[in-house]
Amino acid sequence: MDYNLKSIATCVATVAIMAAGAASAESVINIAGWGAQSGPLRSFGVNSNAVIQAAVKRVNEEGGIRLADGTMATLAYEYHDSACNAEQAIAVARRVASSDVLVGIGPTCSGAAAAMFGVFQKQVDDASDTGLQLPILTDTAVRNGLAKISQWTFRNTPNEPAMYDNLWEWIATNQPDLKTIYGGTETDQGHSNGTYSKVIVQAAIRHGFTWAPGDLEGLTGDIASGFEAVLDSSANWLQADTNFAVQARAFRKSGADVLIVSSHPFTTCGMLKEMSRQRIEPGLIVGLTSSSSAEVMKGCPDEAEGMIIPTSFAPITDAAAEVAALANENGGDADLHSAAAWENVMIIKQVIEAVGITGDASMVAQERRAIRDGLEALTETEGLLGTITRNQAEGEALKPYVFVQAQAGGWVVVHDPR
Amino acid sequence: MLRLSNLSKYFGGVRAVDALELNVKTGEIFGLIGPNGSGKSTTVNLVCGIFGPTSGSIELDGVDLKRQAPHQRIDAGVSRTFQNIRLFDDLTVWQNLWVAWRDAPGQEHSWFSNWFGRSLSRRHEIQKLLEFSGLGDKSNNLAGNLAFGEQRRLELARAMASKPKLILLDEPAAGMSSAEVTDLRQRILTMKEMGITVLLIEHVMELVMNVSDRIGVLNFGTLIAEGLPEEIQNNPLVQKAYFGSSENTSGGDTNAIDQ
Amino acid sequence: MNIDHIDVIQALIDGILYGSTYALLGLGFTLIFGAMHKLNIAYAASSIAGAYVGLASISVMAIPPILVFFIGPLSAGAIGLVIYFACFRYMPTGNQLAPLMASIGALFFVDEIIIHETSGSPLSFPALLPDSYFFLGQFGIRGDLVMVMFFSFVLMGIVMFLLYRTKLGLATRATSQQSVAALLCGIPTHRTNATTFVLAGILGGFAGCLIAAAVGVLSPLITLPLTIKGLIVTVIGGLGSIRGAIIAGFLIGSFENIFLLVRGVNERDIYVFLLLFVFLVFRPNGLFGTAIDRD
Amino acid sequence: MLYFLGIFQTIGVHTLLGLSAYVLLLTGQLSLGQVGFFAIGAYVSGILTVLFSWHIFAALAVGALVAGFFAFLIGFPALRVKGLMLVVATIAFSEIVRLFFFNLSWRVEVNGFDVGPDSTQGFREIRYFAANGWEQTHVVALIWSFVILVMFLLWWLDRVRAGAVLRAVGEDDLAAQSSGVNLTMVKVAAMTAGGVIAGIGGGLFAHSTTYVDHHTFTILLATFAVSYPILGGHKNVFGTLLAVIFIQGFVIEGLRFMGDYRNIVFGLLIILAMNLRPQGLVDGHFISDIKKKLGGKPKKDSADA
Repeated sequence: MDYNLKSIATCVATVAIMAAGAASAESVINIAGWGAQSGPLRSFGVNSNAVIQAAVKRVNEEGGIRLADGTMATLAYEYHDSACNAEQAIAVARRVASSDVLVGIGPTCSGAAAAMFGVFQKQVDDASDTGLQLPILTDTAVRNGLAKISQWTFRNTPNEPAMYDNLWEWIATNQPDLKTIYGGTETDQGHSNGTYSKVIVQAAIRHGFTWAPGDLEGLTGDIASGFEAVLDSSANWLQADTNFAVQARAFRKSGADVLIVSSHPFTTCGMLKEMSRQRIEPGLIVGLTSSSSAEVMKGCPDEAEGMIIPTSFAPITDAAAEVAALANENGGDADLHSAAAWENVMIIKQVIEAVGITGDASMVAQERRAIRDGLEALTETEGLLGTITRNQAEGEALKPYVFVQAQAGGWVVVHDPR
Repeated sequence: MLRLSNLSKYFGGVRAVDALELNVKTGEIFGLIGPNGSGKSTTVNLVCGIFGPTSGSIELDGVDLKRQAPHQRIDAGVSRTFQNIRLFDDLTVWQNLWVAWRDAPGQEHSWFSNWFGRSLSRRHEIQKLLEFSGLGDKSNNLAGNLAFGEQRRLELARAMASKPKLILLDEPAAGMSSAEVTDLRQRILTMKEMGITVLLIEHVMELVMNVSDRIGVLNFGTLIAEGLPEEIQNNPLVQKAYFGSSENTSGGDTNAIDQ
Repeated sequence: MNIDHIDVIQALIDGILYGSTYALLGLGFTLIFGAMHKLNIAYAASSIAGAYVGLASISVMAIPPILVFFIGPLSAGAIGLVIYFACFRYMPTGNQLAPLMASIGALFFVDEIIIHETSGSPLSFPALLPDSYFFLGQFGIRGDLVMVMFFSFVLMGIVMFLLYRTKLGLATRATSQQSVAALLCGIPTHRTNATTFVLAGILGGFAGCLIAAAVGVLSPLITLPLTIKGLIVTVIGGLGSIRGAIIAGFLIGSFENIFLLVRGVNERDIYVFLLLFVFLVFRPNGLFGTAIDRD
Repeated sequence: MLYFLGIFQTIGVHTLLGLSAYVLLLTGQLSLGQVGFFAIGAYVSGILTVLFSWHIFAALAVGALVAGFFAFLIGFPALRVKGLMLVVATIAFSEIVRLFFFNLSWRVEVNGFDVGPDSTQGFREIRYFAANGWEQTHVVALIWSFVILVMFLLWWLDRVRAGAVLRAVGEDDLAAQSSGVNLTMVKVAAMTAGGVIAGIGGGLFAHSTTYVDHHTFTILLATFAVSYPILGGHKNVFGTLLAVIFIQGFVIEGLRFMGDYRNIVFGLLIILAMNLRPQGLVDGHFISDIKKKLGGKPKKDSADA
């Protein structure tokens, strides 16, 4: 026993020395990712991690990242579990900020992101603000308007106002017989609720659809107009609800041509199943971006049939298909959330090479600042589905998107506006 | 001192105490006996305010206790022990008394020092009471770790810590050896000498008959006899209640609080 | 939306039918509490875990989906036994807090295992009676929930039979009322308690499967809300009262549906909790509970 | 370093939350409602600093008082229920509070930005510390001065009669009542004190995380709140602190190297701890051992649990 332990220890030490020797020969650029790897939203973190892992591997296979002096550095990353919890996300952010990591990707949950972004410096160069100074490029947390909390935080998440605007325009053109809309959302989920009541419904009104139960006060086509009236008039549920009888009946009663189910996979499936039980067959069902994932197909492939969702990811380009395959190899799924992580790693590589980084651990603060400025200077980047333009006043992205429809247990692209 | 008139307590359909009339005189030791389930413990609980009576009145020195909360009755001068010992097991012996302590008239602490003072002067007085109870060297022990007899003495001491005028002893000799009963008898007599009125509920006849000034017999919640110990001993009604009709154990619920 | 009396009656029907799933859960909580006077917080989680095991076995092995309703309860019974040994068996008798805390740990553990295995992804669960929606006049009725309701009465009957007509039930009730005395009378209290846990576990696993089948989707998101629902039902029904749990399940189900209809989902649960609060203050022993300040 | 300062903040805030449950546990009341008072403290003090630009101390004080006031009100109906019934009643209370804040939307324009609680979207940018140039060390100092103050007061409480009375009520409220203890007063006072402590903790939490929403204050956090004193043992105020360090410092942050398995181990460790030390980590033996090690004379027999 003693002997074994000793030999293992020797072996470990040798490997460590060798690894250290190898590492010192070339420089390393550290990045970090974090998101929920525990708790009910674990799939976000698992997927994000799987994609980042593949992207980092790809960068290194292609030679790594070019530093200011022209040498190549390896990209190293570590993924942390923030459990969809504000305190843990902040703890990880602080932990990462006190290491020599240059840029972070995450977190996955909007609530955790809203808290975490708050501990960052709001405006750069504001010496009186003691917030953290580390550039963040978020992949998954999609709730509206988060990146503007700090000038250090950027997001590469789908732009829902643009996507839904285009979706309704497309529906109005292609299915002119659909006139009225009605729907519901999980009100206790910030993203579902906000997107539904401030974005989706208004975009439909803008394109000539009418609210089935009758016109609502204050509801014009403008973003967020009359959102309280929309919520009051809709048939809503909560994100852990299990009984949808009353809501489905309200859907039926509304007699709307298009029904909107703005929620995450679990209740989307619950609601769709109840609708199918009550044999509600609308002209069309529109879903929330986040439900265009594999999870809906695990939960209710039959009932989701025909539902249309705009999404910023589908394996329709070679690059996108490759990322999807790589993510699967790493035990995750590439979807509209996690695929952004691939783009983020590539954006980080692009920015680092553009601004010129030494990789010197003593210059972490300056180099973080340089990368932040580089991120802010970006106007366009190449994404998996094409060019991503950026709205840097808000720190947000305008990503290309497609409309997918659930067909025979999978997502099929039905319209590609790129 | 204590006057119960027309006192009744019903649990559902069970008449645990039924139109009870009882008068305990100042300075006496009044023994209350009766078969199991005759309403003795319920009577104690009524006097202490654990239960509210269904009807009737409870007066202490002419003051109606009925509307007073249990802790206010302690202030009025009534305290008690329990049939099954109920000490604060995880507190030390002297803390058990500290919780129940009431300062003697004229020596009250201020509100603040009553609650938040460490009060060494009280410690001295409490120690005296402990010495009296034969627990002088145990003051820092946890109450739960005491021997059975010591726990009985501590409960007695705790009942005395609030400086009562009237003490209700609910079967204090239950489970005691005869030596311990003799000791208990001595303590009860000492209480009487100190001017405390005692209402003694007891099964152990050796104790009741030797220590009581007067005795009342309870059956089916009413007093069936009252008198000097010798009179009670020879009362045929009592003998019948105890031995003749033992199958009539009504009101299993009446001892609820002590189970 | 205009609400007419048809909507109200329909919501009541839906609520009562769905309430039968709460009733089943409350039954298990009350059984354990009745037997041990201790609270097993991990109960709803282990019920759902049973449903997961059932689902996993039918998707791994090529067996008919209906078997999920046998495998699920049995595995939940096994989980119940493990929880009994891990959280209750070796705890000091008088200590209420330690087993409670341990069962909280078990709740986290069970939940996290499920999450770890499924990545928290919702999974489709076989329906009990697919396409069994029928109409009674103007009112729509879910056939599968009628079935659940039927089961809840049957299980109530079985539990009552076990408790009041069998030797095991006698032992359970004796242990619950005076565990020391029961021990002295030669009743093996530990084995009795373990049996109760297994029974309650089987019951819970069955409830978990029925709930999952009623929703059609299984997700770890529902364990905490179901725990709370189960507790509310247990308390309103009266601790340890079997028929109380069943009736309270229907009551809560219909109550929340009416308030969902009338006041909307954001306020629905506020009224449910207010109802609970009113119950606790004005009828602290619940609908059918016996006074608990005996000890 | 920054990381550890952050962990100290978390530990401090959770210690306050745990101590608020500890006070109630002393009187034998197991409350899952502490998170409700915590939420009240968080929202009230956050609203005061963000919407009304109050100073942090004033905001914390008002937050604590409002939380204490609600605790006082809840104390009376809570008297009527015990044990499991109290657990469920307090769950009901904290859920009602949570749902209230879930429905609360109060948006005000301050310096050109819309701020304030925005129902489901949460209450963002409670950035008093960072915006006013507080370093992390200052925040840690602020949080810990409250922790030390509260711990000192509770430690001192165990040395005066009020503490013995609280524990007597916790052991046997009927016997305490029959020893002249005013149960209503004691239980309501404990509830109020618990509310004030949770309120301070909530205020500090909101400002240290900069964001709160109704998901923050679920039954899960309520469970954590009671877990600390139960896991730590309520013999001694330091048990709660030790339990918070164990859970927040060791199990949550310290086990990060276990990656995926961290949260699974979490539950197992709690089960294990309760089986090994059912009286809590800091039980009687632990205290007497420490006293012996410190060379002091352990009170004879007194620490034997």
